[in-house]
Amino acid sequence: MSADTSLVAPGAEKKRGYLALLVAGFFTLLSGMWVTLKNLFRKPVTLRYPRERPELSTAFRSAIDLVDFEELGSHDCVACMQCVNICPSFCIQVEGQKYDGVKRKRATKFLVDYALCSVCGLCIDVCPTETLKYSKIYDEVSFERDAFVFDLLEPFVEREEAFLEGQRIADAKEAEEKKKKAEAAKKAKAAVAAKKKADGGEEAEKAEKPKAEKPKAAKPKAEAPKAEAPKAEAPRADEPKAEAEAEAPKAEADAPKAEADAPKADEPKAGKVDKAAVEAKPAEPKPKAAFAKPDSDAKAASLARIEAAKKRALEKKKQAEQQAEGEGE
Amino acid sequence: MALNGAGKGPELKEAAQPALIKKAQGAPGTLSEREEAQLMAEAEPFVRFHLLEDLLNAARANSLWPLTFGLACCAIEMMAAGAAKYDLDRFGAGVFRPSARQADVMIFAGTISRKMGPVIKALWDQMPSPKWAIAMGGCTIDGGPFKYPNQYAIYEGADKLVPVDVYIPGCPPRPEALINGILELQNKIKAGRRFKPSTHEGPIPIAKAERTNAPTGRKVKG
Amino acid sequence: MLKTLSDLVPNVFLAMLLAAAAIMAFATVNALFLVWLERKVSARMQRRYGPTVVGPFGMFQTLVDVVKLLSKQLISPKDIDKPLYHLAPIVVFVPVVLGLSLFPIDKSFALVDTNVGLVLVFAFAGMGFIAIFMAGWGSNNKYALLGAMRAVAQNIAYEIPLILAALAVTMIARSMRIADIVEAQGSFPYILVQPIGALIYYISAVAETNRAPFDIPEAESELVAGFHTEYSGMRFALFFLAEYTNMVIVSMVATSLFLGGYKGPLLPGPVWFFGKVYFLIFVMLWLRWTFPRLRFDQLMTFAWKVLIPLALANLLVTATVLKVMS
Amino acid sequence: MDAVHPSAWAFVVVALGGALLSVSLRNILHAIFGLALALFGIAGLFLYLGSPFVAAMEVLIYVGGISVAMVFAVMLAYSLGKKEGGSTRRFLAVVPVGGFFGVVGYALLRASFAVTSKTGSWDLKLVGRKLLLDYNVVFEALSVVLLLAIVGAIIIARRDEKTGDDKTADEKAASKGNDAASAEERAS
Repeated sequence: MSADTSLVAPGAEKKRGYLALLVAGFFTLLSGMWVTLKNLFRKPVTLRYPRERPELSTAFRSAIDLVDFEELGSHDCVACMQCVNICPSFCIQVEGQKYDGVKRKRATKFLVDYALCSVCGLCIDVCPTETLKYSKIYDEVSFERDAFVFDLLEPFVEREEAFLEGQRIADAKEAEEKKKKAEAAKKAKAAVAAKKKADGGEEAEKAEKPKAEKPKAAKPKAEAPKAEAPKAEAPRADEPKAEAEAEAPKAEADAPKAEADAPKADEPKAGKVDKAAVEAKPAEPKPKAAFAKPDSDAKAASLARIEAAKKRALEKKKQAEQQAEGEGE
Repeated sequence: MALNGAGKGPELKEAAQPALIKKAQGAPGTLSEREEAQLMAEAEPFVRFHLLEDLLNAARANSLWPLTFGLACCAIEMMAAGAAKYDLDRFGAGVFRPSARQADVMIFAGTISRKMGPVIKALWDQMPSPKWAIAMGGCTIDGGPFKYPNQYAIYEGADKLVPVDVYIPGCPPRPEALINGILELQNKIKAGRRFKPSTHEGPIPIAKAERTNAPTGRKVKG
Repeated sequence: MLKTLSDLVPNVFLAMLLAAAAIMAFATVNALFLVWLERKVSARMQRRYGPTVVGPFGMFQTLVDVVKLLSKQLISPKDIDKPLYHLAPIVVFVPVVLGLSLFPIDKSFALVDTNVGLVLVFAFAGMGFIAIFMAGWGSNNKYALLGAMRAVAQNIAYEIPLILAALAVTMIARSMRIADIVEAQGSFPYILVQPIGALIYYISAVAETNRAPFDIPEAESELVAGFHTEYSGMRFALFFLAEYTNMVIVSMVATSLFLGGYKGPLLPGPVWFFGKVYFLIFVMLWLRWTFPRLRFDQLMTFAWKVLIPLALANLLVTATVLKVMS
Repeated sequence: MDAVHPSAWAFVVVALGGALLSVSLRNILHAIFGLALALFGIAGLFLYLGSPFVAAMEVLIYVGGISVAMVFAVMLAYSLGKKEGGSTRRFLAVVPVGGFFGVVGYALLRASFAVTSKTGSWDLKLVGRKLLLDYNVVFEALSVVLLLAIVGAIIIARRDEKTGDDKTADEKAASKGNDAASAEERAS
């Protein structure tokens, strides 16, 4: 009987006979079985995920995040829009504002839709202030399709005011130093100019005080509707045109559409309230007493904060305009 | 609100916020009214046997057999999740069944092209109920990087085809994310909750704490 | 002397009921255990953990799976051959139940004792193909039909060396009664006398149960799930149950023919018997998680060109030696 | 005559029912499965008559082997699931079937049945001895017939090694004739 050709490589069957082939094949099978038997008694390599967490490589990429710079005490997004422009997935939305007394522009809104993002990293490459980085989110999951729009400014909202304050002072100092240098160069003219500027700086600081009160007044306003309606309802009831669209995009819906949805929305809301309450707690511990709220609904709170910050910003802008007008006169 | 302009035309702004557009149009996902009604009826049965139902739900939750079914790159991560390092089988979800008749959960792992759509729908219809769907990766949530105005090639999200229970973002998500998704689905099943058509209530982030407590931490200084 | 259940229980019908209940219970528990074992063994061989969540070491994982399968929707596809489709999961179970009852698990006990037990086992095993074919044909699915045809072709091919290998043993033992064969293996098991026969038998048995590396009837890369592609829920579970019980049956035959059945020092008979059976099953799992699937032509080549000639030669040599020695 | 045990009647019912199914069903595959059922019932009858070996062989060879082989033959040769049935042909079939039954019935009525099975130990050894000593020639002749059948089947099914096609000798002859005919046509 000739050797079976289909079981072996061509050429091999010419050297060996039928039985020799069989025996050789049998021993190769045994060697294979020896490998699996050895592994049967070795320790598994499994990472028991929910209990053990992976050590992520430094090259690991996930959704982008804002860098927290130590010397600034905050992020350094100047809302230059370069990341928005370069993003191939249209997943970034940024808005910024120029604050009075602060030299650089400042982001007032930074949204990333992680569901659209393909982690290409172009935004990080293009960022002029290097305030973008990859985050280490790796196991985010949701029952809802729209849960992956991250508000990157959220952790910075509380510190925003302090940062602005500091920045204002720093900028003023810088300006002063500049002026001093200018003074040293040109004494006669410099004296007049420095006085003028100093006045201006004082005025700005004076204006700060009444301003600081305003947000506090605004806050209860934001809270009032939230007390009645559960969670996500808050921004909608609050101000339909608000920037809160980031968190609850529904708010932008046309009035009739919102009404049409209302009956449908009723039912599941009841189910979601408890979940929202449960999840809100670990979400973000609030260190600042001024922003600590009786209601621990973090999302609504942050919305209200953004709201308040925006109002403040608006008022400042108006004041700045008025000042400019006054100066112009 | 006269904030500084976004620097882009309105059409790009719209593209940047597809969720907003969808909301504004009140897009009801994918389900026909009949399907919706059927699902609602399933969600609230006429008579309840609580103990039995809890038992069955626990059994179903711990025996989620996925369909061997990969669409694109995310499928590689799905395979990795079943392999030695991550081992989906620990949770009883490692029995990848080749036949839709024997599967419980469909993991959408990859871009859903227009051509694949009918096939997916057929496979989904072949699965015996109760069945669940997991959308894995950005493409299956809402189109991901392939989504742009006037695109013609893909379905913008798995929920255009079937009711999705759990969404896992990422491009692609790590195997841990898939395991987390399976665990969340188990919680959902154990709680006796069925899919209900999206009500556009707004985002409910589940793993927000996870995000802030990521291993390397968020507090990078310098 | 060997006792059967009808000797112990006076009423014949009571004995039948008892036997049926015992076999069903054994088949079910055994399948639950084996599936768990398979998942654990495969996991450890791949250096994973396998099921860990449900019960200690995940032991109740398969129980949970069965409860789930029980509660799943039973789908009857369109244009199926209704009688065949619905009958197949039941018919596949009949030979399994019949076959299980024939083995002496101790020196003094077997459920049923007949002087042609060995032939009966193979006869019942042969009936299993019909059920597989009914399933494949009745499903009105090309993959199911292809899987069924492969299964039947493979089973016919491998039944020949299987029976030839067993025949050599019956020639030595001069009986087809399983208890006699076990008794005839005095101080040493027949695997020492018939090593090649034992090997041929075992390889053919693995092929008979449609398990890897001979699992081409349900090769998922080509045939979806083979003949049970269209079966969901409990019907599918019945096929699964039959497959795992078939593993036990072929292992029981191997134990009785080649490993000395219930014989062994110190420990009681049933312990030795089931110990040997489960060792053989473990080897089957081991094979499955080591070797890749054969191609169909390789499978057929191996049966017709390797196993059958070898088995015939083995039979001839055995007969000659017996004639010379006697 | 002894009283027949109810289990024997059960087997009779199974055998007759299976036979009835196998001749009455339109779907040829159903008919084959009915035949398997009938054979199973006959095996049960053998068991009842005290010959478990023959019963086991009946199941092993006929139920497990022959009926499966028939299924295969049908699948390979028949257009699947085709339902056959011309009413005129069925009436034509009455003639040979009636003739066959007549002959068999006549033989049955004429034969005298002596109960031999219950006397001795009709077990495996006896069967073997009878087959290989008393009826040796018949046994071997049957084997030769089967061998011839197998060889014939192989010849019919074999590919032509030179041309590699599946044509049998007859078909080849036919095609040769066609070729010749076409050659003639071309010539003219």
